[in-house]
Amino acid sequence: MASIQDSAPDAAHVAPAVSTPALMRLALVATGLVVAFGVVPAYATDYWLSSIIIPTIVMGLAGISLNLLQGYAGLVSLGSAAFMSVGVFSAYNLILRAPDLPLPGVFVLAGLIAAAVGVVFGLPALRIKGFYLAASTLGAQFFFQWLFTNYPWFSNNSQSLTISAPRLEFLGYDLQSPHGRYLLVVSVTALLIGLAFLVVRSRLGREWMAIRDMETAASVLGIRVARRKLEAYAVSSFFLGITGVLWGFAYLGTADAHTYNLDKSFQILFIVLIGGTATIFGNFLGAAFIVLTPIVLDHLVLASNVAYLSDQGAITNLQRVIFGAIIIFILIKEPDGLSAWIRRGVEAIRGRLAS
Amino acid sequence: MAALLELHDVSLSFRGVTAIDALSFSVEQGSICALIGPNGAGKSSLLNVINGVYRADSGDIVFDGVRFEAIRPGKAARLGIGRTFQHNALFRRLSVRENVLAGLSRLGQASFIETIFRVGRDAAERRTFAARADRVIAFLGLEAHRDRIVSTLPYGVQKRVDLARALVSEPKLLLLDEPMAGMNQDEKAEMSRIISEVNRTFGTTIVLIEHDVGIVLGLARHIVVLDYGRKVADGAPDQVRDDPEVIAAYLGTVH
Amino acid sequence: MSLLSRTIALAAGAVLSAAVFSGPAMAQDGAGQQLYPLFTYRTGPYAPSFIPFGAGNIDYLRYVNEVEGGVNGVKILIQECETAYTIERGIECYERYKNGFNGALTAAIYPHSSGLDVALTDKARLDKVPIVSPGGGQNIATDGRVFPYQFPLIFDYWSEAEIIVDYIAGQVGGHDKLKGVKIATLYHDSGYGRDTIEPLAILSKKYGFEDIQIPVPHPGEQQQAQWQQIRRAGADWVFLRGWGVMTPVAIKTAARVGFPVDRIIGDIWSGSEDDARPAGAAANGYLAVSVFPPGTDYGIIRKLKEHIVDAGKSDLKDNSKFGTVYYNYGVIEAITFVEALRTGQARFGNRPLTAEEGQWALENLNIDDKRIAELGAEGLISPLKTSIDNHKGEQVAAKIIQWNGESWNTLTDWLKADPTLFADAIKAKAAAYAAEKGITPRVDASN
Amino acid sequence: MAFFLETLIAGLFAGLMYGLVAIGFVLIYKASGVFNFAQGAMVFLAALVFVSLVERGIPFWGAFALTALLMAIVAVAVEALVLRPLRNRDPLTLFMATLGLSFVIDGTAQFFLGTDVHMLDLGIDDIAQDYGGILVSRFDIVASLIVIALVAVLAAVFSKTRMGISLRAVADDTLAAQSIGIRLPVIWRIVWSVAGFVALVAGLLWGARQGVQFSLSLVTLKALPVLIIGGFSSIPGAIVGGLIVGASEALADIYLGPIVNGSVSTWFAYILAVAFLLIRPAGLFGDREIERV
Repeated sequence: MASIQDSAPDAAHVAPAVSTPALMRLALVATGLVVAFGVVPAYATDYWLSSIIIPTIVMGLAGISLNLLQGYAGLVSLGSAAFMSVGVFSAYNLILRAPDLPLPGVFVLAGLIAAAVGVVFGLPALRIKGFYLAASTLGAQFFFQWLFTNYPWFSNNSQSLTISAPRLEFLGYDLQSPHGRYLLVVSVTALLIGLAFLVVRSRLGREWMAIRDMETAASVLGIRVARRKLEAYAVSSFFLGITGVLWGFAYLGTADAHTYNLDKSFQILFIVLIGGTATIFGNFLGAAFIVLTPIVLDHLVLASNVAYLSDQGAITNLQRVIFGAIIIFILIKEPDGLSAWIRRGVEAIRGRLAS
Repeated sequence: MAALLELHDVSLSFRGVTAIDALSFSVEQGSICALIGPNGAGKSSLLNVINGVYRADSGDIVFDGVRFEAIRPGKAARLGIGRTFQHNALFRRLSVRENVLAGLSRLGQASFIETIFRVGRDAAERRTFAARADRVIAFLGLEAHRDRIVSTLPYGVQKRVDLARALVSEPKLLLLDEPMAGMNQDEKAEMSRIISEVNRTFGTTIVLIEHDVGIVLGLARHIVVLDYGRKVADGAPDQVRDDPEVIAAYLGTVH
Repeated sequence: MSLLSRTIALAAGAVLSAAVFSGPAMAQDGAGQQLYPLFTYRTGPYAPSFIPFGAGNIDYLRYVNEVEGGVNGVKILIQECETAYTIERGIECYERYKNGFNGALTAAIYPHSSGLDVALTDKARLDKVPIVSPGGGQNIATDGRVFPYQFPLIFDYWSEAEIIVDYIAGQVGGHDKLKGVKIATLYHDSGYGRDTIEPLAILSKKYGFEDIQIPVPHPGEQQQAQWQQIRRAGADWVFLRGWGVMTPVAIKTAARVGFPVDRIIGDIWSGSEDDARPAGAAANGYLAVSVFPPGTDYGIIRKLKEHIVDAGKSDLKDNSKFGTVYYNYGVIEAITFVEALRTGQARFGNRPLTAEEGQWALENLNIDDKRIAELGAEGLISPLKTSIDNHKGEQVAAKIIQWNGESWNTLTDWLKADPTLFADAIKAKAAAYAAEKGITPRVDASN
Repeated sequence: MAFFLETLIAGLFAGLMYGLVAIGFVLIYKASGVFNFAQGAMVFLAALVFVSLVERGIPFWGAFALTALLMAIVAVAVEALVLRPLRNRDPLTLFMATLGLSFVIDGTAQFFLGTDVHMLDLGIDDIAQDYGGILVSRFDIVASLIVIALVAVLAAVFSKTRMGISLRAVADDTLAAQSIGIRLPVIWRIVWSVAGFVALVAGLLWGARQGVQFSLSLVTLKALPVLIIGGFSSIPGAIVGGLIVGASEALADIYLGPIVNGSVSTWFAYILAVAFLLIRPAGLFGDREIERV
């Protein structure tokens, strides 16, 4: 019996070691790193760092986390914020109760705890599909808000059930200033983006996408669907857990159960939607949209002085209307998200350059 | 030659409607067996029972010496049952190559961590998987489409990708659900040639569903005729062609 | 997508981003003025309480600007920033205005949200910007040695618990009669709601009343089970620590299970017109604690009516909100700001104060009875004296008010909490916080 | 025992109210195949418009009719601006569109009508009455009768009229229904209007209880577990699911709450729903779909 395995690989199909796209990709990564670690910290003001850049990056990371689950593995979650809260409360208690643990260890452990919780709440995925899964994840959302409210142990019996960020230090560097917090956020994010690419380009990522596109066919091919789904919840929750720590410690400086409420979960859902499913960098676009839109609208109202013509409350409600309308508009006109715009734009430019 | 697959009194119904009624037959190692019958005869359901997508109400199946009443699709795959689909069931947002690679999933040994960080068994696995995928892609003449997203490909090509995906892990038994549906005569002849070649080259046992009786008679060594979930006839092409009941129930009518 | 629509989208994007950068520059020049960044939440579930509250703030500051010519000549520049009651947007507002605006200086920031108050603790310490939360601050921040930049002015929930117990004692004929009395606390299940568990346990031990604690999950639109528990436990009084929709639902549900409404005493956040009115007739006789007494019969409120409301300069759209609990709360808050400015100007000169000067001023506030009389705020506020030791005010006091179906009647004068009762417990908590965060408490050297 | 019964009865009454909200979801799910997150916003909109009309001196039934008309207009607008452009898209996209829609609806409502808390008096006393040692509120009884009447009318309409039969056909197989000449846009407009009407009734009953304000729109979150238990596509399922959630939530709060030192009703319904899902994935009354490959 002949076998495919026996025959030598066809040399023609082995790609050259370094191709032009690979070089370009390398150049992009290098540029990205220079901008992230050099240009931004050198030029951004405290205001931009603390209230726009840091939240955008962290929310983008949250988008990546959900996108791994939803965009790549095709699973639903309406409880992303709950896993973020598991991360931040874990990290807080780790720092409190194991003060010798270095900061990277805290992040990884917090992520792992969130991952374990993610697996538990992902278990129903083995029996149920599609929108029904929303119930389980929504259950997680309410359960953890309740847990962290109901058991003050998690917040070290703080009076307001709020935890405040511990001193952030790494190798003796103080990360308290906006620049320090920015560097922490951007370093962790860079590492996690790298990890995300490793995951989605691995066999695991391929099998997730196979399950997403056609679950029955995937199982017929021998893909371990149940295990892969749980792994998707684990990986996504790992990311979310770390994102939660960054949100609480590096951005807000505080966290309580309410910080990670359903609205936050919905925001993350919108980020994936706006940025585009099954993308990595698109999430930052989505996050920028979520973070900037209310600020821009607020400025517009202030600048145009319409506040004096009409009731300010009415105008802020108008913002809500505009925001909802934009979401519907994007869903109708650009189902692949804003990153599809950019991709098309880049292709158009490339096409023009080529001709 | 020994039988690779045996079905004993397999029955299946949906919400009280019988789809398969106490069906028994066997398929010899290395043969090509065709299931024919009118729409709704239970052909696809039968394939779904064999590889575990549906669970039979009663009866049992012996595959390669393993007896089971019900099996999970993944287990069936790992036993060596491959499958293509009547309707497009490709991973539509993946490339041809990724689809074919996904077909190798049942052979994956590397653990979660090894896979993500590309260490341990993963490195060797990547190499052999890539080689095997490329071989099958070449074998089915899909090189030109290798990195295209499958949903952008013409229908006939997609059917071949489906076959490549099922074939790449070298199953012992390949279930083909209407592999030539929607094709013109030239495409059918080409697909028919490919199926024969797969059977000859790899010794793969094949069970296929096909409506074009002309093609079936030329391709299969063994034909099972179904009607309303029951077996009407079972035997070599010549035998079946001359069976009066088959002529009455099926061959006589134009499809 | 067509070229046209893409162009439109691009143009819209350009206009929006241009607005971000040019927005502040288009506004008026603020040099020589004192900035009052007004953190608003005119959207979301809590918007109804903000609207009169914000109006009270704005109206008083407009009065100071237009009638009194500013604070010793220094005009106050109000800049609104919408937080929608979320911490994220609150932080953006804080970052936007912490260093002033167009030359106008920031002396203090009133975050108008307990959650935001906590979130800003570390940032404010780093930036040296005072964070002021009248009625809604962190109780442990009373200790100004550990929390130099937090000012939980006027009130806290531990004192509130004590005032309630004192009031009930008065009703049953003295503290010695409290033994065996059952006081149920129905609380919003949150940090805010849980805050009174500890003081009531201490008080229960001290006086021998039975302390029953029953949580209501947010938002509290269903309370049948909780009220059945209250009835089954045979509670004599209910201390209602509600928030938002929880309060009217509680009052209505009490009626449904037959609990007398005049034995329910609402928390300060359960004691506005919008808490009682939606409950309809069921609320007639409902009691509440009031630190921001409603009504229009105060000198300063009358002046606001004359110079601002009747002159059409009020921020209120609906004048029926004038003199309500939240309106008066806004006025009181604005008074604390203006009085802090006066205090600071007395030391640093009649000019806009910096945040550091604002911190000193807030730490040396002394609004005594004489000053209250000058302000025309007799009965509206009780004396407020802060120090490095006490960022809340040395004497916490509240009134009890009763809903008559239309408006609130004031039942009592200021009921004063015993400043010593919980002082040590709070100090200990602040010390524990300092230890956890590695903060060295300040030494009292300035006074 | 009497206390147990009283808790149970109160829970069942609350459950009926959940069921009422859930019916609106079921209707839209049957017609459009989407969990309409904006249903809560519609409840809020209906109640706010109604109460604003009444406050401006319009009599009860006039305000009721005007609000119902407005809900129909909303339905037509939703069909034209949201559903039609999103036809044939996956359920998650539709769900997110309804999330956006909920922002638009409650934002618009508050933009025009303000954010004040309004009292809504339907003229039904909400005070306890003693029935054999068990306290029951008259309001609950009247509200339940209204819910039952509404369910009866809806059931009759959907089983007897052509419209109802068309709706069932759409729910069973959208493509097949279209091929036999059922006009989907018409069905959508009608069903969303009816859902708007149900939202109005729910808004009045809930609004009378807790006042008309923004948090009315949060009833959506209570409806999801009800729907999962009852099945997304069954009106009786919505009612039974509501009763189960209402009763078990009330009992859990009383008997489980003290053990875990807090109220469990925020998440209990969800855990219950997940448990149901594991046992009966399509809910009590829902149809299980057969996978075709």
